[in-house]
Amino acid sequence: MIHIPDFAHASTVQITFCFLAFITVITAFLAIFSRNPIHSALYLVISFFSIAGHYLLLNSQFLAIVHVIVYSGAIMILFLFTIMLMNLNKENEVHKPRITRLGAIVSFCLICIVLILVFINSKPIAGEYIATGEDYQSIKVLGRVLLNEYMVPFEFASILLLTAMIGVVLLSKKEKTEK
Amino acid sequence: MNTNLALLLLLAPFLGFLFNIFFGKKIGKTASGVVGTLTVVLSFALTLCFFSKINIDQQPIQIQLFNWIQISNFRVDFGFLLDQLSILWLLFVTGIGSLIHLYSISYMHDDENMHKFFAYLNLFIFFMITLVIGSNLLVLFIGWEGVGLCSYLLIGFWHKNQEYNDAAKKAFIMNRIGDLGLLIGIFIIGSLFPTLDYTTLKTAIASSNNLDISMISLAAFALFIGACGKSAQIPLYTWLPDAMAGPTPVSALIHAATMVTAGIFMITRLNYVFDLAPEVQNIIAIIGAVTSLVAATIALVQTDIKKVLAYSTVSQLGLMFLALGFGAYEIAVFHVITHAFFKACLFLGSGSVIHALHGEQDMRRMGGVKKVMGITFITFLLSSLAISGIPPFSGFFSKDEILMTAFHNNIALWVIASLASLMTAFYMFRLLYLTFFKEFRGTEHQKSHLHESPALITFPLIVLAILATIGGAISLPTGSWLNGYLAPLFSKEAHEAHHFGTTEYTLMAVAVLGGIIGITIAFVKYIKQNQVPAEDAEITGFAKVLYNKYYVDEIYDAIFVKSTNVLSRFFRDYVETSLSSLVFGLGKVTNELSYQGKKLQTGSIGFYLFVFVLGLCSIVTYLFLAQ
Amino acid sequence: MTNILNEIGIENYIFLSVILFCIGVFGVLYRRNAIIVFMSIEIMLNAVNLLFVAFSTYHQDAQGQVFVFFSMAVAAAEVAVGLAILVSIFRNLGSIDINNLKNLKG
Amino acid sequence: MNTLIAIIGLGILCLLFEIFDARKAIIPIVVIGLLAILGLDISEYNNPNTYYNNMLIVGKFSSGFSGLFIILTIFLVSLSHKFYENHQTKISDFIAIKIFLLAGAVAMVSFGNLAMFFLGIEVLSIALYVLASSNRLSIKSNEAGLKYFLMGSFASGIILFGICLIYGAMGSFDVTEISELSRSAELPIWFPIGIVLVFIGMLFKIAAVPFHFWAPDVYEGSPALTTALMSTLAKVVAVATLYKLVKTMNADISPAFQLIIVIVSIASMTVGNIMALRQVNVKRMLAFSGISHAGFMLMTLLSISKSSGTLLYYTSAYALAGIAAFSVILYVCKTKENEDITNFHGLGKNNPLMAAILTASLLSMAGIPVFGGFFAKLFLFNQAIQAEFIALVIIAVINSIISVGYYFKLILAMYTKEPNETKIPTPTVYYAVAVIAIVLNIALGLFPSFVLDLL
Amino acid sequence: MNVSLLLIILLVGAFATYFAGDKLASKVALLFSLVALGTSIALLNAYNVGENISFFKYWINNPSVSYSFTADGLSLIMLLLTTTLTPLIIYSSFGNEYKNAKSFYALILFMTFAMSGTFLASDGLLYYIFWELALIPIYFIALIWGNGDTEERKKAVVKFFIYTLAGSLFMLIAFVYLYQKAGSFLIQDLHKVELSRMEQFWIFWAFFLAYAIKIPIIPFHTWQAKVYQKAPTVGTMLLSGIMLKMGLYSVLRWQIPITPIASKTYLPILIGFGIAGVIYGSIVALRQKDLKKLLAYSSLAHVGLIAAGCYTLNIDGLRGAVLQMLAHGFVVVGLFFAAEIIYRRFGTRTIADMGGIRTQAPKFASLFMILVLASVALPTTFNFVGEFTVLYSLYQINVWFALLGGTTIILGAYYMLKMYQQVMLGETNSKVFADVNFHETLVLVIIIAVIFFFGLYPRPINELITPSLDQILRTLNRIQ
Repeated sequence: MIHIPDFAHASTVQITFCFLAFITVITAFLAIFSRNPIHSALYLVISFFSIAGHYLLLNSQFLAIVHVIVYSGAIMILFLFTIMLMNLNKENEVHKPRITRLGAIVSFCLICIVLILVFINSKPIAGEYIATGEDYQSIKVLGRVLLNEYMVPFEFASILLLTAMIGVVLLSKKEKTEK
Repeated sequence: MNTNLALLLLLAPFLGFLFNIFFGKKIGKTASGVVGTLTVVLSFALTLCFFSKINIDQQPIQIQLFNWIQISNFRVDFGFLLDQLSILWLLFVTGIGSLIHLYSISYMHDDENMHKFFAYLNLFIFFMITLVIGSNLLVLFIGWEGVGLCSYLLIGFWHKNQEYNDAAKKAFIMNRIGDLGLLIGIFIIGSLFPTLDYTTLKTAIASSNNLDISMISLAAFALFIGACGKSAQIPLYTWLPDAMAGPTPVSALIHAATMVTAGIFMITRLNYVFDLAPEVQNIIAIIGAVTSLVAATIALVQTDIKKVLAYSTVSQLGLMFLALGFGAYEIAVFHVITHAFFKACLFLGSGSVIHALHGEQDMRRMGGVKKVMGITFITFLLSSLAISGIPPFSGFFSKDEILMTAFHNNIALWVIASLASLMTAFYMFRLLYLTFFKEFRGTEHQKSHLHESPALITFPLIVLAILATIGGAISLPTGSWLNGYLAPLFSKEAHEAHHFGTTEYTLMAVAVLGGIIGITIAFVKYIKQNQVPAEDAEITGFAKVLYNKYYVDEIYDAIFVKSTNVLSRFFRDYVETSLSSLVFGLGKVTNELSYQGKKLQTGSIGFYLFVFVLGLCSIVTYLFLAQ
Repeated sequence: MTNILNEIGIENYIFLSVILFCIGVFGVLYRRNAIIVFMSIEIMLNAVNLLFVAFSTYHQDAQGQVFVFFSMAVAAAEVAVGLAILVSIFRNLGSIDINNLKNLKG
Repeated sequence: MNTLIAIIGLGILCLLFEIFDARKAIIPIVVIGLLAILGLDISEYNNPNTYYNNMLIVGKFSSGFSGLFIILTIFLVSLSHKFYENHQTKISDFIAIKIFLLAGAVAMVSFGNLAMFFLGIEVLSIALYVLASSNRLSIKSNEAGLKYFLMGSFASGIILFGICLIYGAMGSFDVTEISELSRSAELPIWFPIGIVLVFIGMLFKIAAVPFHFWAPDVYEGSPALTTALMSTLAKVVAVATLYKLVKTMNADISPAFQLIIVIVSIASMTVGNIMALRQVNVKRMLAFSGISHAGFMLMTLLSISKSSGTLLYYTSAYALAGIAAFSVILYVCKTKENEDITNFHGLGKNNPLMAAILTASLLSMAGIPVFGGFFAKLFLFNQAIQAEFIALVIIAVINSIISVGYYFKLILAMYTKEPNETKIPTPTVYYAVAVIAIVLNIALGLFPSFVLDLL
Repeated sequence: MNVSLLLIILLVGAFATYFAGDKLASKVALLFSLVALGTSIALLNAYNVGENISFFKYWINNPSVSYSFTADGLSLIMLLLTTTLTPLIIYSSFGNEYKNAKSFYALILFMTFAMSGTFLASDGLLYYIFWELALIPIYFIALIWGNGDTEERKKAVVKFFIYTLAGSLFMLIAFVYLYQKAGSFLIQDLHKVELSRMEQFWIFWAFFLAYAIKIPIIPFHTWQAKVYQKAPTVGTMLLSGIMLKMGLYSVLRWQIPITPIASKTYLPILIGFGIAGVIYGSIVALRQKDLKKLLAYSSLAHVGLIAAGCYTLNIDGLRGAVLQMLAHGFVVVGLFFAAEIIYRRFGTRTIADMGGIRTQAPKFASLFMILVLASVALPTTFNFVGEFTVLYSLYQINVWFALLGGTTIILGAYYMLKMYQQVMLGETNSKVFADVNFHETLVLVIIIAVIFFFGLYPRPINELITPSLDQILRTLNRIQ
């Protein structure tokens, strides 16, 4: 069952979790609702930072750093550049027709309710969470796993990036007109 | 030897047919006519040969050729049975056939397709022989349908005239209605006694002790329907008068002397079957009597010379069925023979007149041809006397026997038959008076060309007239050669010559008196009072009903033809289209669905994802929440 | 060392993740600005990443975190390609409103 | 494994050719290289093995399907030469992307770990997004690319979420481990939900109803060669992967899940076929036809333990017919603005051979005997009936009948209409690809055992 | 020597014809069809001396399918019908000019190939494949070389194709289902399968749908008239002369023996369908304006009777049906050819535009008359033998069936003679009608000779087919 954190007796961890969760959800919402794309992007950055906070809370520092670098540092900058490039930092977006928005809200509620209900319906995880005490998320371990066990996917991810790269070049390269 | 002779007898006309079809046009009209005639004469000669043979040893000749149709429980062979009955029939079929062929050489000489005419006539003779000498019902059926075909071809001989073609078609189809009955009869017989062979069938019936009488009655009834079709009995008689569209020799041969008697032949052939079904016999008798009366009444007022004769034929056939109905097969056969003589003679005589008048058939346009056409007149008179039942002409004997049998069995039917006889005498002499006596009423042109027919036409007339006169001799009341000759065919001891007492003589007198009364009325009306039948429009009252043949054709047309056509049109225009649109409709519905479905494909990503999410939710809900 | 989930509970992470995921879905459906739609997709991916890390802790297993790297790589690649497409559209149409993209339908 | 490495090597080689300015040689070399790789793949067929901590499982299934993918790629690459005539500078990029796409495809059918699966599907998808919008100046192509991209990423998100839940339940990404664990009774509900989410994501990829909406739009908007790739290779890859996923991870499918499959299958067939009836654009029509075929292919999931041969057969027959059809479409619409059915008018008179090939491939898709498509359907029905899904088979049959309606629309247009213009010369390569593909299709029909018994 | 030789000859012939080019195509096709005829006669001989002429080779392992061709009397007679009619049909087309003749004749031979395969196959799936294959050539023949308005023709032909395909796909399901039960598609194994009543009923109706559409039995006949009308005469001949027989043959070979209980249960209903077809077809034929459509409906009526015969499940019905199939095959080809002869001269198929031909073309008139008479089953024609036997078998079931079925005698005569009267008789037509030439005469004379020969002496056919039919009935009655 869902257990509402008992704020009166909540531990620091719990309070932090709630706080971060709140920030994450709210900023995510704001990112979607704000009419100015730049604002959206900035809200999203905050949201990503709070997710990084979650990672830290879960004690995976490396991932948190990477997350910040990749998302806030790379992806969101890319977004911002594009927005600037297209000169979209105006609040000129006409809202979708009401029926579409209604549909969006309905489907949001629906999928939310359905998924949450499914998880609520499931039997709760009984007992203590295992804690082996082993190190499993330090850079060292992660590096080992990534480059030993997950060597092939790791290499394959490079193909993915290569493909994306070629693709992007393909899409943006101006053709040399023959002759 | 017998086989070869019989085959020659059968095939001679067929070879004539083939010859005339392929070479007839090349060798010229007369030659083709001669070939056609000779082949039939050859058959006649061979028949005589067989006749003499059977008279000597009394044994029927059976010939098996080859296996034809194989049915689960019996098989049908091509085979011939030459017994007393078939040879008798052959005699007058080929005999009269030869005469009529001869007649036709002259009669049809003006027609460009004379070779075809002879080919068809030969083919007819071939099929008629097949019908008669077949050893089983299915071979009979070949002939039965074959003569129907020839009748069709010959009625529609002048095929440029669609009315004639209609008549031909009508004849064929009405015959086919009967044929269906015959087939059903054949089926029943075939499944009851697994055989169709006459001889085997006869022994099977004789030896069997638990016969399914009801089925046999049904078979007999079905066979009788077949006979009705071919022999023009109520309700299938209307084709015969229409069949007069064909050339007159055809009417004489097919529609008077031979083909129409096939029904009587068949019933006589299967007498042992009909004897087991007395109810059917009653029906036959009643139908026969009624037909004879109805046809006679119609004949009273007809003005077309051939129509009168046609109805007369129907009426006479009715009398024969009356006899059959009483089980007096030999009497029916006797009347068939005498009728063949006098009716053929009458038809040919009328043909002679028509020929002289260049195709005029309406008696109102005739009259007084006696003066130029002496031979025709005399032969016609003799035949008319024969048909009217005036002694000592042949018709008297045969008709009298029928009436006598009727009197002994059923007074009511006797009254009907007597009335019909009386009317026969009247209309025949009406015909005679209107045609041959008084002044000529036709055009001047016709009058100037009036002439006696050539010898080729008068010779058959004379022969037939003689036969019509003396033909009664074969079965005199005092001692019947015919009865003796046919005796082996019938299981029960044939109706012994009636003991001649007062009743018989009285009856005879009544019949003769009836004939004389009929003649007298005709005489008074058409000679004394010099009446001429009114023009079509002026006919009123009951006469109009009679003149229009009780409107039977119209009724049939309305009930069967029209309704079939309406049904056909309904099927064509509505059922077909709706069935078709039902199938097309499925396609249309799918197409419409497709058209509506296209609207769903809005092109909007939002909508697509909305459906995606809905799909996801419903699957998850079904799997994890609804269980 | 105790498992941090003892205090928070894996369910809460799941719920958070689900809600975040759904917000992403909502964003995709709700907005017509393609860039924001991209961002929403990023939110969805991040929701999953969060859950991966939570499960990784739950199982005390590094693989989940390794998977997050892949997921990030994928996200980066997708964004790159997506933005390239978007730029190309913007060049052609002068707008990135996905509601204008209804030429293909029916 | 070697196959995958060789493919990637070939892709990189292809890029190198660009650097050395040997564009003319790219396509021949790639075709030859792919043929060699096909040989390599065949050699792996009899050596089932796992590589790198179970990351890749090479076996009959994977090498069988890989072989099919390679053959399809050979065709598609051969067609590229003419198609990209006017984009000579980009040809190495196009070819390289296609080869990497093939690599992704091979990874997808031979994955032993969900990471490989996910990366494979992403390589495939990203390559497709690029290819779909590769005609940069065409608004339609852009729109297709964006639609595909947005929806595809959305689906990727779903798949990723599913994978995450599976991991949450199992603590592992290794399919063999997952498969073993899934037999134990105590499972958190995350696992089935995860499976279902991945399943739904894959349904999107194979364009099954109700996740199919993207397909017609994207097929129509994309350049014809990309459409050919999507409707043949991509679809086949997705189906094969879905099959493998369901098979390896969830040995016994619950009746409820079967019902879902049945419903999706029926819906795909019906919607696909009905919607195809009124289409004017041939590519769009084939997209809907592809949706209906996806429905048919889903039927294999109902008797999952023994239907891999049937699936390989069905996909081969379908894809070969598709290749043949698309090479004709490419030929016909080369100089046209769109792929409307009017462009096909009078093809029977102008170019009887091409018309005959298109007819044959459409007949194959409709399931008329002697062509591979018939046997494919037959084997499918056979197995479905064996698994006692007669109602489904009956609906499938009714759908086959409907499908004849639109396939024949095209045939009718070719044979009964008068040609709009004079004959245009046919590049030999179109002939060659079309003929070889259709001959292979007929050969499949005549010797079905050859493919059917592979797996 | 085995039956596969014949199939190979026909297939090779089809290709050879295609490659022979437009000019030679018709002659090459004729040559190959004659060779096929010769081969089938040789096969008949071999069969009669007891040689094994069947062919068996494994094809697909799983599901187990094999190239299995067996020829018993029934198959052989159908094969002979096919190979006799094909040269006739090809020869009959010599008076016409077809564009792209090589494809046209190649398709004809290919269709013959497929139909022969259907008659010979003894593996259910193989049979089904041939069954479907036969559909494709006729589709193109009708579509491309047909006559009349293109749009309407398209509609009719596509409807025909989809409709027949729809029916046969259900048969495919039935076969697949049977395969599950029997583990084999071979007919002898299918005969051994024990099916429950329910299963039999479903399978029976699945088969019925396929055959009822193909034969066609009302109310599944709606494709027929239009297609007959729109197809080129050669196509119509192939359809009516041979292809319909595929359906009837299949009833005997596949449907009845596999589902004995269902066949017996539904016997009256099926005979009712057949007889309804007889009456309905005849009545609709009465008022047709198009000669080919009229003949199509007459065909519907005749085939209804044959179907009724097939479903009587007694030896007479079966035998009669087979005889009638052969007879109808020849007669209907002759009649359609007669229609074509008129079309060649008058350029019309509308009955109202005809009439008065007999005076101009006496030879043609006679030949046509004989065909008409054969069609109405005049005794001594082949049709009579069949019709009599079938009607007798119907009588064995019920006298009413015989009576109603027998109305064909009356109605058939009515519409055929009416047609003949309107087409041939009456005042001489103002348009010139040249009498039949040598080619045309030869075709018609051969047909007529066959009709009369077997009308008088059907015994060889009887002896050939009876053992096979007995075998079918034995299989049928294996469960009492």
